Amino acid sequence: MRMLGRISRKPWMWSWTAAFVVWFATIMVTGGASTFDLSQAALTFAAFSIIVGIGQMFVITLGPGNIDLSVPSTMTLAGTLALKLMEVDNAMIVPGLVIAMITGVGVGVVNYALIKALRIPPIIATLSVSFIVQSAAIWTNRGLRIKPPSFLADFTTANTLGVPNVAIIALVISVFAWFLLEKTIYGRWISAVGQSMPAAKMAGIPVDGTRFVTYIFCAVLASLAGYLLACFSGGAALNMGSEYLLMSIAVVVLGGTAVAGGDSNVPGIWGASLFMFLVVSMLNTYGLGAGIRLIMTGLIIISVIMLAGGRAR
Amino acid sequence: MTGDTLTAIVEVADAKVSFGAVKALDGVTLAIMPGECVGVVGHNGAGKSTIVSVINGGLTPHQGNISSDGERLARYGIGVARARGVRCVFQELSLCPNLTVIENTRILHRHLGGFGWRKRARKVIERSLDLVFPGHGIESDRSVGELSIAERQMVEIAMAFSDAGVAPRLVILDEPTSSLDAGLAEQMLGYVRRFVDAGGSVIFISHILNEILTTASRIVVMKDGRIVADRRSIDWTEHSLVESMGSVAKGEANRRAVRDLAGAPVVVEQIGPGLPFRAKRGEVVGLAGLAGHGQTRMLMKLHAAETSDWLARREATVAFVAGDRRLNGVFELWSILKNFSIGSLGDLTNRGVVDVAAEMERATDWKRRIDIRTQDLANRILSLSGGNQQKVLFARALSTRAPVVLMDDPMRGVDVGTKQEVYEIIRQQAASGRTFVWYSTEMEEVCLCDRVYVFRDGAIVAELEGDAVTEGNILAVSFRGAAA
Amino acid sequence: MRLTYSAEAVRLAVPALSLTVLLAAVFWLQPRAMSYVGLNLLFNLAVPIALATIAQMLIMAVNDLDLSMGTFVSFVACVAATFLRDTPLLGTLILAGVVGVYAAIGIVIHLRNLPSIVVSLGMSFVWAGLAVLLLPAPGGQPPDWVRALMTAKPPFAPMAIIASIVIALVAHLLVMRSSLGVLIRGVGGNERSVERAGWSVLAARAAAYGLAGVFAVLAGIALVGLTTSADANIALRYTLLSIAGVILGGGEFIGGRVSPIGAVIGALTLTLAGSFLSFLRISPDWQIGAQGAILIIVLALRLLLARIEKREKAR
Amino acid sequence: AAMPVSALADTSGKKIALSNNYAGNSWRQAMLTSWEKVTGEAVKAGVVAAADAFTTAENQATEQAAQIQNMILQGYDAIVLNAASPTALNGAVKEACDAGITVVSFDGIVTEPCAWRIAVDFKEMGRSQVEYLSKKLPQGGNLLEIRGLAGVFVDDEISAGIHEGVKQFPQFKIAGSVHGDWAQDVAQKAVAGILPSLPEIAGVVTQGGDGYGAAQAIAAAKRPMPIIVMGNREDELKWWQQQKEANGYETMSVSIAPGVSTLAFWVAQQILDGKEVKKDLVVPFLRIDQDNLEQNLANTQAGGVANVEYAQEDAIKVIEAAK
Ligand SMILES: Nc1ncnc2c1ncn2[C@@H]1O[C@H](COP(=O)(O)OP(=O)(O)OP(=O)(O)O)[C@@H](O)[C@H]1O
Ligand SMILES: Nc1ncnc2c1ncn2[C@@H]1O[C@H](COP(=O)(O)OP(=O)(O)OP(=O)(O)O)[C@@H](O)[C@H]1O
Ligand SMILES: [Mg+2]
Ligand SMILES: [Mg+2]
Repeated sequence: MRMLGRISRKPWMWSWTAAFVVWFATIMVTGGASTFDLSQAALTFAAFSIIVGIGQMFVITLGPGNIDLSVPSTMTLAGTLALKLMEVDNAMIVPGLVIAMITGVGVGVVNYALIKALRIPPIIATLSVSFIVQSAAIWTNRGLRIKPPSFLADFTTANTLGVPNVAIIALVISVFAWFLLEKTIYGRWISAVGQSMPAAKMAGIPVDGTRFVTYIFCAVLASLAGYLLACFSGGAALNMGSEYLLMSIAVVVLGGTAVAGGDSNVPGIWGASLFMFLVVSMLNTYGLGAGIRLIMTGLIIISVIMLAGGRAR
Repeated sequence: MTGDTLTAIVEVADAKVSFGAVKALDGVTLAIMPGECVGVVGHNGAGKSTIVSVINGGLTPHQGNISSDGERLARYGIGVARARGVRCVFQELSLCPNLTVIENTRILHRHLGGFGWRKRARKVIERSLDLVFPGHGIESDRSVGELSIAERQMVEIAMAFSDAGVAPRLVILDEPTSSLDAGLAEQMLGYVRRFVDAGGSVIFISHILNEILTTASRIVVMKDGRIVADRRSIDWTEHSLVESMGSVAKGEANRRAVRDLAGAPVVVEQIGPGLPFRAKRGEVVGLAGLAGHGQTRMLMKLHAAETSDWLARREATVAFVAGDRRLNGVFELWSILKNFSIGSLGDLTNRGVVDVAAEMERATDWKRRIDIRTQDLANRILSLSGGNQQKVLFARALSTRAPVVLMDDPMRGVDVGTKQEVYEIIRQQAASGRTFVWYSTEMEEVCLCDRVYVFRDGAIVAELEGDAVTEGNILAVSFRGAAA
Repeated sequence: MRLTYSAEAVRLAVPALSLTVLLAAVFWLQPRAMSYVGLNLLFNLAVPIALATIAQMLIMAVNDLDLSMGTFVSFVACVAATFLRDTPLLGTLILAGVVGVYAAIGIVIHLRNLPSIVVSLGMSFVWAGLAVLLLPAPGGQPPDWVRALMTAKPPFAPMAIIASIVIALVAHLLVMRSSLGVLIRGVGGNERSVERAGWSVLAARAAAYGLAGVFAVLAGIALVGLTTSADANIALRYTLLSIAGVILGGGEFIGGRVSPIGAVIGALTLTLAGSFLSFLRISPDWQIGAQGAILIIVLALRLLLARIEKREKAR
Repeated sequence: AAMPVSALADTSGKKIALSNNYAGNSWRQAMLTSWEKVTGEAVKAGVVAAADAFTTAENQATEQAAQIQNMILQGYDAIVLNAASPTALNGAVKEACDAGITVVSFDGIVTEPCAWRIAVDFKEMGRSQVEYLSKKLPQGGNLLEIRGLAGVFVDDEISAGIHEGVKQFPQFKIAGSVHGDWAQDVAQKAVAGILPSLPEIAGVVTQGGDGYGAAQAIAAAKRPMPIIVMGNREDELKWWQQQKEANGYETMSVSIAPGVSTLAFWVAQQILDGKEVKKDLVVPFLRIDQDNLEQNLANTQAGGVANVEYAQEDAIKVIEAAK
């Protein structure tokens, strides 16, 4: 019982509970027959939100006002450039990955340069950058969908022991992120910067270095997600990241990370990402129209945050 | 009530307040009569700020009752207290920095509204500022954020004494002079005396015992959530106060031993307007002068020169102890442990991974060394009283291996006993070669330094050394400007 | 009133200057814009944006952020193009009701101490859903009086300019001069001190949200007045535009530092920036990117001017 | 006599602008490319003085309205318009007409009476899909409907057509409906989410740009492949061709050709030339069937959309046909 009490105080508990409830409600429609397929689909698609969500979480942890709105266009540009470079050639997989990563680093550097040198608030700076990056994506291949190399296409859509490969990648990244946050000095630094920049500075923390690395980390994860998504869905599309703008923010906050910064939560992102996928599936399954579906999604998000994030004053 | 006995403005009977396991108030009974100034002293965490919150209506005691003007009030709250003329200056500054002084006045006085309130509010606050701090020079349409910390404190004090319809009858001052220099503090104390003579009441909390002794008509000593002594102030001496608070007075033992540092190498240097700043190895250098004349800026410069915002130094060369701990001291979400260790993580990590055992060991050691009052280092930092939080910040800086420690008026709100312990640690560490640069608004601390730079208008105007470091000399230079 | 060299004045000088520079550039590129009709064409779509920006500013004044502004304005536009025209009474009731909902959101956020970003993110789905239910396909028509108001041709200055000035003045009086405005900004600056002075922070926050709701409703109505019909996605970009407008106008995300006149100027600047770009005739590939670049340039200008300002002050 | 020579003389000083509200998918990119190609030649040949393309940063009616207002200020003689909303731009379009500007809308058309409309019968596009399926699957079955972006005119029209078709052929039943936002990855995700709870699916009716995503999701779920109506994207056609070769898979593909922007350009040019043109013109949608698949695929750029570009004569033909 006390154990239960302790767990219910964990901020990630709520997103997991919500995901489970929605999952259960969905499989009930087919009397449980769809359990395996649904779970597999959920893991597959949640994986992409998890990868971008973790990057966004690092940025949000940096404190109020820190947010990266360039995530969608970074995904698009990275996917586009990588697929263009690889040209359906299996031998080019690694160079493709490298170019995607370089894209991420580049976007991260520009983002932070604007934030730091021009003192533009992150929300506006990253928005502006996202426009430029989107243009760059249009310019590079004018919206043509190039197919991924066959090995990558197979790999990203396949399962290992019934677990989708992309979910395994997401898991590896999550563990790495968790380790960074909880065990390393870098994790302490981000959390300190997120709680109070002046205090972090006076405690001798390299504030700019920490923020710089974090913005790059976020953009690199977005690039990786873009690379994987482009391979998974059979080609990079100019609008393929657009969904992940609100999604990346939603999974972070639903997952129990403090929007005010300083406190992050990796397991919560999993719960929230699964939830965000499953809730759409559930409402689709129940055959509800787009209007009702949107309203329900909104109300569920609010209910979850009220249960999870609510602290009576 | 009989006609000839005065009734208390506010009377708290047997109040108990606890935060979790901490008993902040453990049965306190206190009555404030019209026309008296009650001084409250006690160690950090004794419950002084808590009793203030109870009287102010901001905190409802879990047990006990409150009466005012002879009436027992079942539903006592901020509104009721204010209507009865209770005003409060809180330990932390509590104005809205984005609003102007006038607008802050509007917020404070709920009944000032209606058409043309700006004019009225301006009159109210300017009159009060002129009364309490004649010659203050604060423009009331500047926003509070632009004022210096001392000016903000002045505004806050003047605000509490201002009269806009409901006259102040009981003004509570919780460490009001912590950011004021001697001159301003004296102005304020003078006004408090006049206010009390005119029939008003004041509760005055301070760690500067001299202020209390000269201003209060009655002094109450608190210890661990209880009142342990309550006497007229003429019956107290500094010595007896300290004794009843539970710490041993050390008196003149405070004076530093004269040391010869002529041969020691210079470890920090900063050249700006006025005299150059230099500090030698093992030296305790004081920054003095009136509050807000560039001392903090000098510390920031020294800090910025020795740290990088982009890359972590392998060996930190400076450590910093913040005075304004809410702003640049504590990390509010963190435990005491993490707040302590953040300064020395470089030593406690192995290839970037934090060694949790070493971290705990070092924290436990320092908890013992400077007596941080908590059962568990995993508790949140905010569960500590103000003074104890300050001790954590001290421990954070002192536990590093940095050869230079910068201190920005670090003893704000630290109790006498703790101060003595910290002084001792500073002395020891200086002897073993660490350099301290110490800005303080308290003369007693400045006099502990080997050498003192006096600031005026953002520049160093004088350097005093050895026996020349006296209150008289410093004041003379601060007020006269360029001398020496 | 004494002119002080206050932070507020500095806050305003910067956006005003960037607007002037941009306007000069537009006139230079396209002299035809320098006329009654030209100015109206340049600025009339800025009117709803200015209203939405004021709404966002009110929310930012209490340290919150509204990510549902765009969908909410879209929803209001849908209501205005349907109910408000067909059954004015019911339409008015609905709009009053949603203003109430806004105030209620403020109350919930305060009572449960919720992050406003998440709640408004959730609400953005709700408003979008309601709008889709109301108008599954674009359509509707604004009430005639709205259309008449938005296309009026007053003497001397075009409607767009007059409306912007009126909005700025009303918002300035409300937010900067009135007691309620002081209280709302006070909550943003230091919630505790407002509470300690005996005010209800809950009421202040509810008022800020309610007022924001009112301005957002006006934005939606003004928008249909200009576009002549509504759809569920019509104003989605207002969320980010309104935030950018507040920032361009010298407002800040936290600390209750806002400037209503600046916010209106910010909204005008953003609208003008779009026109400036189309007059430049950039290659279609880079037109989107140029919008980002111009945002960066205008904000960099802000920094530059603030620097000059600081140097002046230091002297 | 409408000789091209005289047309050349009359419109050589005229400026035409393209107002486009979205550039974020392959269809729109193909549309812009066709525009650039055809109008570029026309400008070089001196048919018109300028033909500039403008795209808004976000797919928003308000932004496009501002764009049109700017075009009025810039003094264009005609505006060719792919509108974000059929009605929300009416205010701006009216202002343009009042300023003496010819407005020709296509694909996303506007209802303002002063503008010309080159429309595709989206309803029929939806209905014909069900009709095709009824021929392939006379016994009927369950359909999965993939819709576009909620709240957008085209989505509503095509979906209405599909539902009309289901009414006409009651052996079909729509077992599930998801929004794929005309994007392969969104469609893939939505289909994967609903699929586990659906019974066996006989056909998938789509709106274009979503067929390949649906095929991927269905293949991943290891379900029997239903007849997926495609939307002329190269990846869809290619997948279809592979399936056709492997197991004789049969379907059809239908969408509006992105090159319709060039038809709109020529119509605008003809109007400027003083031609009498009816306000409502209709272009057929581009349909690909089992037999002409290979041929169409060969003509489609890798990663692009099957396309048809129009010449001045085509426009004249369309105008004549409408009379
Ligand atoms: N909000 C709170 N939550 C938990 N504990 C608290 C809180 N406020 C006060 N305490 C505890 O109550 C006790 C009394 O605190 P209080 O602030 O009244 O001390 P104080 O006498 O004012 O000390 P100082 O001189 O340091 O200001 C302390 O042990 C403190 O840790
Ligand atoms: N204000 C307070 N007063 C007294 N006790 C407190 C207070 N806040 C927390 N505690 C106690 O401290 C313990 C740990 O608190 P909490 O869970 O907030 O810290 P934590 O999560 O371990 O810190 P961190 O996140 O820095 O690791 C709990 O037992 C809690 O009851
Ligand atoms: Mg205290
Ligand atoms: Mg204290």
